[in-house]
Amino acid sequence: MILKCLEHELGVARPGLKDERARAGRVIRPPQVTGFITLDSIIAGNWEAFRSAVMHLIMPAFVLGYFSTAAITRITRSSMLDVLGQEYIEAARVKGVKERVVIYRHALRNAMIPTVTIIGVTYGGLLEGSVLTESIFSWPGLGRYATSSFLFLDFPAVMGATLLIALTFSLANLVVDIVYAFLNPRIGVEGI
Amino acid sequence: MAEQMFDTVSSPILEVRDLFVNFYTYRGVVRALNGVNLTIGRGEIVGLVGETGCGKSVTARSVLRLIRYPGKIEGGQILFEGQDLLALSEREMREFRGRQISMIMQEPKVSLNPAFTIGAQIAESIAIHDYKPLDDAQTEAIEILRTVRIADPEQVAHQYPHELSGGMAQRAMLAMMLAPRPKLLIADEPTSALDVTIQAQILNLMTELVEQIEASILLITHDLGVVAETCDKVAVMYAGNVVEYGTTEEVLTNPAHPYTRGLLRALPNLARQGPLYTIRGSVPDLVDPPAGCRFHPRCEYAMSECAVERPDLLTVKQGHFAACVLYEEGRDGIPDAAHDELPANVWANPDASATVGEQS
Amino acid sequence: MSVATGWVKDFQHRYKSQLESALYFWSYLRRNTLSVIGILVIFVFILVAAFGPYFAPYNPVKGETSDRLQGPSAEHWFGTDQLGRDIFSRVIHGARVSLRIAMIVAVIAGTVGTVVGVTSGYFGALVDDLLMRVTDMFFAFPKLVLAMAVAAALGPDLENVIFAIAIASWPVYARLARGEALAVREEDYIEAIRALGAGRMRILFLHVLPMCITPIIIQVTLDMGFIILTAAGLGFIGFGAQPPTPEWGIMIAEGRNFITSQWWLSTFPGLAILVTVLGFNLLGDGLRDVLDPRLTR
Amino acid sequence: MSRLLQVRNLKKHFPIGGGLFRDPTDFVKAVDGVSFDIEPGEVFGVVGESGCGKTTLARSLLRLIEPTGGSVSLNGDNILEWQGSDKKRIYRHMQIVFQDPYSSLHPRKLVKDIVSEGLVIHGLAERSEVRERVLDMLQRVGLNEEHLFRYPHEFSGGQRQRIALARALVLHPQLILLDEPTSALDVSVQSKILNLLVELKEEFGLTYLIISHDLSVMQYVCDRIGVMYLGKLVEVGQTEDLFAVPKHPYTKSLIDSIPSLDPRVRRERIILEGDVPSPINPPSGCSFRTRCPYADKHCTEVEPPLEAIRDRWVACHYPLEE
Repeated sequence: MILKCLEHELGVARPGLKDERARAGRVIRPPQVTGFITLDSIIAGNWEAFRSAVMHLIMPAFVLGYFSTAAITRITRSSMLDVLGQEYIEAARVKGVKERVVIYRHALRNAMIPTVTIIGVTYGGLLEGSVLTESIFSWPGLGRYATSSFLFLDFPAVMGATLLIALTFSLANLVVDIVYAFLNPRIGVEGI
Repeated sequence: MAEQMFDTVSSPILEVRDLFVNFYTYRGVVRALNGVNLTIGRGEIVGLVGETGCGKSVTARSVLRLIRYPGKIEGGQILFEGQDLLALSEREMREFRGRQISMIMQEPKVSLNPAFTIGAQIAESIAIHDYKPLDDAQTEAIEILRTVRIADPEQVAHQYPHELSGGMAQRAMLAMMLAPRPKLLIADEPTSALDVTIQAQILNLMTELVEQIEASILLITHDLGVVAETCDKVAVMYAGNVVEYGTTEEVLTNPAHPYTRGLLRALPNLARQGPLYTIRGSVPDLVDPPAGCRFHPRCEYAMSECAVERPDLLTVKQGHFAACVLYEEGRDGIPDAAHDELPANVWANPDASATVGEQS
Repeated sequence: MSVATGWVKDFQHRYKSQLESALYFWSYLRRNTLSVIGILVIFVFILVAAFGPYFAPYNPVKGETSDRLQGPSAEHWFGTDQLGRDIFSRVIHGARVSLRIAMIVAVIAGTVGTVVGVTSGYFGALVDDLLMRVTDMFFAFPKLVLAMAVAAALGPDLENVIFAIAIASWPVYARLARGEALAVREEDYIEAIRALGAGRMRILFLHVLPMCITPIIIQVTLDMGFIILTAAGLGFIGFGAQPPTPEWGIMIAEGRNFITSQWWLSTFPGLAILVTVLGFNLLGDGLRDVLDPRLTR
Repeated sequence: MSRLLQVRNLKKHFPIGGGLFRDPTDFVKAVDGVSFDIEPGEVFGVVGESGCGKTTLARSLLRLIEPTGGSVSLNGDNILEWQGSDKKRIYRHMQIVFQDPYSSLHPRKLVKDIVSEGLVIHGLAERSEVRERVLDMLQRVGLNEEHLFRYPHEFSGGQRQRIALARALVLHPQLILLDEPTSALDVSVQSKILNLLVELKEEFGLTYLIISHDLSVMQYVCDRIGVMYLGKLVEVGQTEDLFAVPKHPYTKSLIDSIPSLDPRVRRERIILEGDVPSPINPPSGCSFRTRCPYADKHCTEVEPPLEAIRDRWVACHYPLEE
């Protein structure tokens, strides 16, 4: 969700959206340092602007986050069910390990492996969710920028937005693959 | 009566009395254990043999109280040093698992957690019961790996289960489960997934280590040869009952229950004359098991009364029991015919053993 | 024995065995209350989509301007919109649009994805490399963005939306089917059929493919909700079906401007989406729990 | 004498570490130069531990995986040279029954379809005949009409193995490869299947090649046995002879490790130390030397060839004496 907030801010910082941003800010806008209004307002000590920025972010971010939480919960549930049926979970119980430890240490560590992969895919879900969410909340982000340029058939903008989204998505998947290798000791053998 | 069976061992470490376990599945109630009686003395190695689905593993898991939904222990007692495990709370039971009773499983490679190193898993097993920090346990874990004769313990401790061979993984499993020095080790088909040459190594190692810590073993297997080589006593299971119990020598050379006898005769043997003996019919569906003696539909010696009441374990000889009405007072027991066909007797024939002896 | 009596007997035996497996399946599914609710919801949804329009009280596209923006009442159960159209009738007609989109997309994307995936997984090597790189390219774009791009390029229209969503959805099935095929082709029973001398196409379509269908069906059921959601989303932002089509997404978008005073405009189509998607998700979860052997073990 | 099957120097090396644009870095020599003959009506057994290459050998013989080298001659024809539609002919003459009856039958097919598949593929029967032929074969393996329209999951392990046998036999092959035919079964079921195998052999005049790790089963059913270690045959001989007087130290240790059924005789025996070495980098010279109690310097340098001592073939520099 934090990543997502940054993502919104990134959209805000894109050139060409200045007008919209100006309209959005009724409070005094902090001087632009990073381009992220939340960060800029902290740097400037402008708490009113900070509060306003956060208040505007909180609903869209919540809606988006809620959307992907469902997918992650679901996949974690099914991989947990899968893992809990394995022999090594039985073996841990035989050792006298507490049930809490069995679940959160022995099982979750293994169940996380598929979950991490899904988080990467979910990131794509967040990006596309932003398209809808930003339209609903009139948040001037990349998603809405993409939508409006699609509607007006502004092809350079369409290509730019699509490529940026695809690139971000691919990078997220790369990060996931690296985390995956850390989590799964078998990666060397079964690797891609 | 089964009571007599418990008297044969002076101070048993484990007594299973009249244990009933059901599984509530969509097909109906699977009556998996139908009054199992079993006793294990201190320092004894008891074999529990039977075919797939006869309830060996269910018995083992009941002892550790690891039967979960849809299974349920419906009755009976499991006395460990006189204490009924079934009466304990889950927290009290945990003190017994690992420290008092431990278990190794059939597939060592899937019984070790793939996400942790071998060292960490053994260390955990030590740390739980000795209340030690994990780091101290790590060095101890390496020592324990050395005792199970792993050539390069420092290296193996840092490896993951998938990097080990089946034999090595079973050694690691033994190390992990014997680290807290339990009083009883349950070995559930410990060598079925391994090669014959590795099987011999593991069985030797297991009996040796257990002797050192003066523990007992409940060895679950379907291989009568393994029983003959390692066990002091043997209990034969059929469809949820222990049908025969006695010293290994008695049971294998002089089987009393018709099922045990059939099983032994069905083994391929050296004599190689004509077709093998087969037990007619097949294993019953435990959703709807036969009434009375569960073996009676397949039994050569079945009588009308066999279909009525489940026979108790009756004394065949001092220390040898069979759950068969043939051994009620006033009856002669199983006819002695076909006794010579038993492979144990074939194997023991002087010519065969002579050649083997000479070679070694 | 003559062949004819043989066939009669065969029929009885066959019937018995298949009835048993159907009953087994149902007895498992029935225990899961939520999936039964899912089935009921979907059943009602399909009934409404199929027959609803014949019973809808008003014309969904033409309204009486005198009746505009009326709250729910006995005449207009769900109220009327800014053009005086009956929302209840529009929601009913919208079900037909949604069902059509969901069905066609599921069939196209499911078939294309399965065939590509199974072929890729079974043949492996170069075929696999080639097909999977193509799939990966589609995967690099989030589904909705890709669907938007396709819809934008083709022009907003219901047919194009269906096509766009199908293009965005098939890679998931391709990857799923490939994974299954990779596992299935190593199975002994496939080896056994090769040992009978069967050709590759025979093995692929008669033996490998049927084994890959189950997870695809589960995934399609789970995705049905998502497809309806995507279609509504596209309609909402203006890429999908065009007004005055009674499409749920468009209805929400149109009602958006009145949300603070005339809540019923957006709420009822929104509820329709919620209930339908939930129904498909519940059934999908239930099916997975029953059919996925990893979970029933 | 007419040989049914003549295998010469058969090799299967699996490349590892290779990719689309990379050459393989190494090879797993799963089968590395195996030669043997099988005569019509014979039961030939191949024993060895897991990973010794016996399963790869079976699959290479049937070209389910293509061998890297060598020749397999069936009735004098090298079947490795058969291409295209000829290749299909292999399977009319040679059939295989797999180890695990739980995984070797297609779970979604009816028994009727499983058994008739071969007839349909080879076009051996008219449509109207198929049912009859399938039923006939099912009856010969001990099943009946009501089993025709059942799914594999409705059967026990023994019955499934019967179905697998029917599937192979319906083509009337000359040679049947049995890959661990009873190791997934219980003792009481095993005896029934072994008896059935013997009966069917008589009835159809079959020849068997049995692959197994279970020595007691092998000595019961086989006429001749070959012992495999790390992709090579190390000893071949008549069953009784081989069991009475093993000449290769590996054969001896295998026989020693069968647990004796007589609890009164707990023998002293050679227990092999260590695991089977990796077939990627097998030991130099004799591949068994790392676990052999009699190995010396000569064994590390020179690989012993499989040589005949009367009717026994042994690959050892120092074969055991009687």
